This record gives sequence, structure tokens and C-alpha cells, in this order.
Amino acid sequence: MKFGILVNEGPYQHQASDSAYLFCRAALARGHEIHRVFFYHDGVNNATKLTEPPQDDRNIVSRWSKLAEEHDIDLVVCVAAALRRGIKDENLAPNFRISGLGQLVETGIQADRLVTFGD
Amino acid sequence: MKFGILVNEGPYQHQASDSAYLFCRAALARGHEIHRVFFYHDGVNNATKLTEPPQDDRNIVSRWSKLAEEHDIDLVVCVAAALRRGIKDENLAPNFRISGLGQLVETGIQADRLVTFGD
Amino acid sequence: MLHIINKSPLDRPTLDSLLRMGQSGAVLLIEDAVLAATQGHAAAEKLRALMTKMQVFALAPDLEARGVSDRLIDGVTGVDYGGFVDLVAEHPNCQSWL
Amino acid sequence: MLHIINKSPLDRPTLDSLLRMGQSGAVLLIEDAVLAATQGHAAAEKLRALMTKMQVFALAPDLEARGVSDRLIDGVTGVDYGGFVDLVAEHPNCQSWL
Amino acid sequence: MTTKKFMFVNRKAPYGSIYALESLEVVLITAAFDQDVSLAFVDDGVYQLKKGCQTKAIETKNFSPTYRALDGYDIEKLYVEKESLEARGLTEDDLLVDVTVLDSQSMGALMEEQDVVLSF
Amino acid sequence: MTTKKFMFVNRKAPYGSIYALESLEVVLITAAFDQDVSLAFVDDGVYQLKKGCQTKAIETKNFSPTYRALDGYDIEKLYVEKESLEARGLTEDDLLVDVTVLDSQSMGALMEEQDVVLSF
Repeated sequence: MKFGILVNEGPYQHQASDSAYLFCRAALARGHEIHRVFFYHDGVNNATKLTEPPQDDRNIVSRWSKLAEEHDIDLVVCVAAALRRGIKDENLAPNFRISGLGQLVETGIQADRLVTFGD
Repeated sequence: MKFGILVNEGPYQHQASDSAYLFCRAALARGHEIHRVFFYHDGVNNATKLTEPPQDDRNIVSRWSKLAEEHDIDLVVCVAAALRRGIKDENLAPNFRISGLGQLVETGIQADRLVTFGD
Repeated sequence: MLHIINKSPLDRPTLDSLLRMGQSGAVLLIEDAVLAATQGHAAAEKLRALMTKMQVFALAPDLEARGVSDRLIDGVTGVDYGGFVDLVAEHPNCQSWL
Repeated sequence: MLHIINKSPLDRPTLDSLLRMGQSGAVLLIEDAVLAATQGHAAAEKLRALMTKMQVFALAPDLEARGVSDRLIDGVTGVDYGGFVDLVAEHPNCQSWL
Repeated sequence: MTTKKFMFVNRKAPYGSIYALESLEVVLITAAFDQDVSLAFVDDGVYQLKKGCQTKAIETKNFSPTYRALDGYDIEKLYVEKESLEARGLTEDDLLVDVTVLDSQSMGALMEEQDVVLSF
Repeated sequence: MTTKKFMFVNRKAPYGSIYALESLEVVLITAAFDQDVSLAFVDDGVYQLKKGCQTKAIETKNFSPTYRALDGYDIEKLYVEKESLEARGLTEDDLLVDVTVLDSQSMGALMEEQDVVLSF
């Protein structure tokens, strides 16, 4: 089955991004496909390559980048939300791309299920 | 009177930063002093110079920078919270500085009142 | 003590917590919390209970933003940001119920 | 429909909203919402009312993180992330009550 | 392109957070993709449609006019939960656009019919 | 340096958000400044002290041990609201450190005595 994922909150502050990541990994392990992960609202803050969490904590950003690399997942950051919050190509982490809200709607249409993680 | 201000949420997503800013301006207009504004948790995201809101919206980041410039206010971003969220010297907006949590405690001690704005 | 509440009483339990624990002083409703102070609102009774021990204020700019300035219940005083500053200054301490 | 709730029932009204509007299908409690499914919790009665029309699941990793795995009320089924994925796949549609 | 039923569930008051504004942006794009779009306003989300919002004093963009403009994008399915209005002392007359008021059960039934439900 | 009474009011469950963890960091620094530090746990904040938290399956750092370490920093004033425990079916035995359980009125009275109240 093809899943689309929507993440509405940034890393660390809320559990949303963690839950979304663990859901994606479990879906892949079950043999499903992750069609796209769309980052909206504060969710765009998951895409900053400047993040540097404490060594004993998980690195939420690089974990997303790595998952995308290994499973060829499309990580899309909403351009309007990103501009408001200072996420641009210059601080974008690997395997994320910035695009429009149309990419969210497209996932809603093409994926079999769209699952939202937020606050 | 000397006020300390604590901002716990990022710009745009929650009203906290707006409320804190309008409170500071009103306090200054009343002849009070703003001893320091401390940005903690997602509040550190108020300090990114890369923000570019739509033209018909307020620019929350530059508004803080300007207020600090005009009234010589100390805008301090918590270093640990900022590292987690990818706020560093390279993307820090003018008149913000990155420092430790001791700066928050110091404001609690030295200011006559500490007012918190959050979610 | 000045108690500051910023969330809608139908979305968060902070007004209930304040009703249980609050002793005296004043309450200022800001942001979405101002909705509690509107006529016909389910939380209006709670606010009246609160008024028996504290003065209640609501931030006028936030009432206006939500289109409810004309529905403020009796006994709640609207203040602007200057009034917010004065309330903080007049009370020996303050607490934001987050 | 699979209804997903992620907030504590003593911090947000989503469980109440679901009780009013939810029709059938299943509910999955994740993140802080798992607290609703623990013995002696004030929301346990609401959860029992919900069970009369829907199946109720709770995410085990979130129960463990909050130290309440051993207090799950009868009738609620713990699932891991794989089970979460299965629930989404098995239902024709889903809704996160944010 | 496939047409799916998209419902946007709005549960949060406006201006205290950005969700209402950013929800509207997705709604407009979804309509541009020729999808079947419905908006549900429940809980504090009903305040998003309140008449008379004036944001000048909080120095924030007033996006109330966008709800009035939805009609022009053929977005006409606006549903409001009756119980949510009542708990807040509001009536249909307080709202700035024409809506269909539904009781909780009918609102829930409508949600069940959707292909994609987005909650902001 | 002046000594002030600082109270940290913890109202949120752990792990669903970062507030509990980052609150602890301020608590430790405040103690290092030789201030009079109190911690209040009310509403869902009481879950921060729950025994037996295991975060392995959510792959997040378990910060429960930090509450046990507070004692070593001379942070000994931990107050828990009785009503909050009861509403959640918890008792003092469920908590991983020694606390003083107060009824709502006493907790409120204690808050009034503080110079600085931080809520996370």
C-alpha cells in the first residue's frame, strides 16, 4: 500500500516528528511504500541541516535524511511555510526538497492513505 | 520597573512571540525597562535571519531586531535549545546573541518581574 | 499574584486549574483565553466562580481579533497592552499558566 | 474510519469531540493520549463509552515511555508501530484529531 | 486526474495560532486540483468564521476575508457543528459566510465518507 | 547575589513534548545560582515523576533518572498536587522520588509566595 505522511510540527518540541518517523519505518518494514513525507507549518523546521542535538539524543533531521536516502523517499518542505520560518536551500538538509502545497494535495490524491502527525 | 521576558514558542505558529513583542513595546512606552528577552524551547526560532514572510504579513524576526536596536534590549537565545533546532551564529539575526540558560536565571534574579509567553 | 491565561477554556484545562489552585489577586485572559469571557460561552459560569475570589481582566486587542469585543460578560474589564503592563507592575508576582 | 488521538484527555478535548462525532471503526491512542487508557484515570469512563461503538487500541511504545504499560484498562488492545500501520491499512480512511 | 473527497477539519481558534490561516492555503490549492473539497468547523474552529474580527491591535494579518472569497473558488461545502456553536454562545447569524449547520452525528457521518481528512 | 524564590510549574506529560526535559535544565542552572528552588507538579505534569518509564521503543532519551539526581544538587522541594494525582489514578507510591503532596489550596498558597514562577 502507498502511504502519504504529513508532519505539522518541528523536531524535539513535540513528539509528532518522532511518531511520523517511526510510523514510516514500520510501514517500510511491512513492505509498504512511503509515497511522500510533506512538512508543513512548523514541520518545515525538521529540514534544517544546522541542527546539532546533544550526543546522547537522537538526531531527528539526519534520521529523516538517512531514511530518504535508503528508501528513496520524497521529503518535501512547503515553500511558503519554510520562507516564514527561515528554511531555505542554504540551510536545507540532504534529501529534502522545497516545493509547493500542490505536492501535499498530490500525495492526498495518489497515496492510498494520508496520515497526519501534529500537535 | 525592570521586566524580564521569556518566549517559549517560535514565530508565526503560536501567538506567544507576537504577544511578547507587543508587551515589550507597551512596557517601553510606559517608561519601563526591558532587562532582557530570553528565547527558550522553540522560541529560539525567533532568531533566524533567513525568515522571509509574505509581504502583507509582519516580519516577526526583524521586528525583534529593530526593537533591540532602538531600545538597547538584550535578546538572548538559549544555546542548547538553539543547537537542537539549528540556530547558530551563521543564521542568527542582528542584535540577537546566543548564550546559556544562566542568562535566564540572571534575568529572573535581576528583573522586578519575569513574564513568560508560551503555548 | 497576577495569573495570566492564554488558552481557550474549551481547548485546555488551565482555567480549571486556576479555579482549583488560585487564591487571590487578579486574572488576565490573553490570546485565545479571552473567549472564556464572552456571553453565552460554556465557561462563563466558571469565570463567575473565579470572580468571587479574583478580579478578571481580558486583553482588548485579543477580543477584537476574535470578533467578540461586544460580548464581554459583566464584571470582566477589558485592558489594552498598556493595561497588561500595569497589571504586571501592580502585582508583586505573576504566573503564566502554560 | 480509523480515528487517531494523540493528546491527553485531561489536556485537550479531542476525546470528547470523538465521543460526540465518532460513528464506528476504531480509535488508536498515541503519544500522550495513551494516558486515557489507564486504570483509575478520570477519562476511563469516557473510553468505556467509546468502546460501545468502536474498537480501542493504544500504542505500546507510548504506554512504555510513560510507565503505564501495566495499567491498561480491559478492552483496550496494545499495538506496536507495525500494528499502527496495519490499522491504517485495514481501515478505508483515517483521521488524526488534532 | 482522480477526484477524491478531501475534508479539512478546523478545530482551533484563529489568531492564537497559525493553523487556521495555513489550512486555508491548502484548501485553495486542493480546489485548484479539482478535488471535492469540504470544510468542517468544530470545537474552537467555529470562531474562524466569526464576523467582526479586527486584527489591527495585534498587528497581524486579518484573513477573515478569505472565507468570504471561498465561494469564488467554488468551495461551497462549509459545515459547522451545532453543538460547538451552542457551547460558545454562537448562532449562524454570527458567522460571516453561509454554512450548513449539522448535529454531531451528521458531522461524524460526513467525516466517514471522506477519502482524505486533514485536521489543522 | 540576591536569593529569590523560584518555582517551576510542570503541567505537561513527559515525552509528548520537550517541556519537561528543558524545564529540568533550567532547574539545575537555577540551583547552581544558589536560588531557592521549588518544583510543582500539577495536572499532567505529575506523569513526569511516574516510575517505570521506558523510552527505548520511541527511541528518545529517557530523562527520568534526572529527577532522582535532583537531590544531589540540593533540590529537595518537590510538590505534587493531590487532586492531579487522584484524577489520574496515581498515588505517591507510583512516583520515583520523595515528594510533598499538597491539596490544591496549599499548592496555590505556595505559588503566591514565590518571586519568580516559570511554567513549562
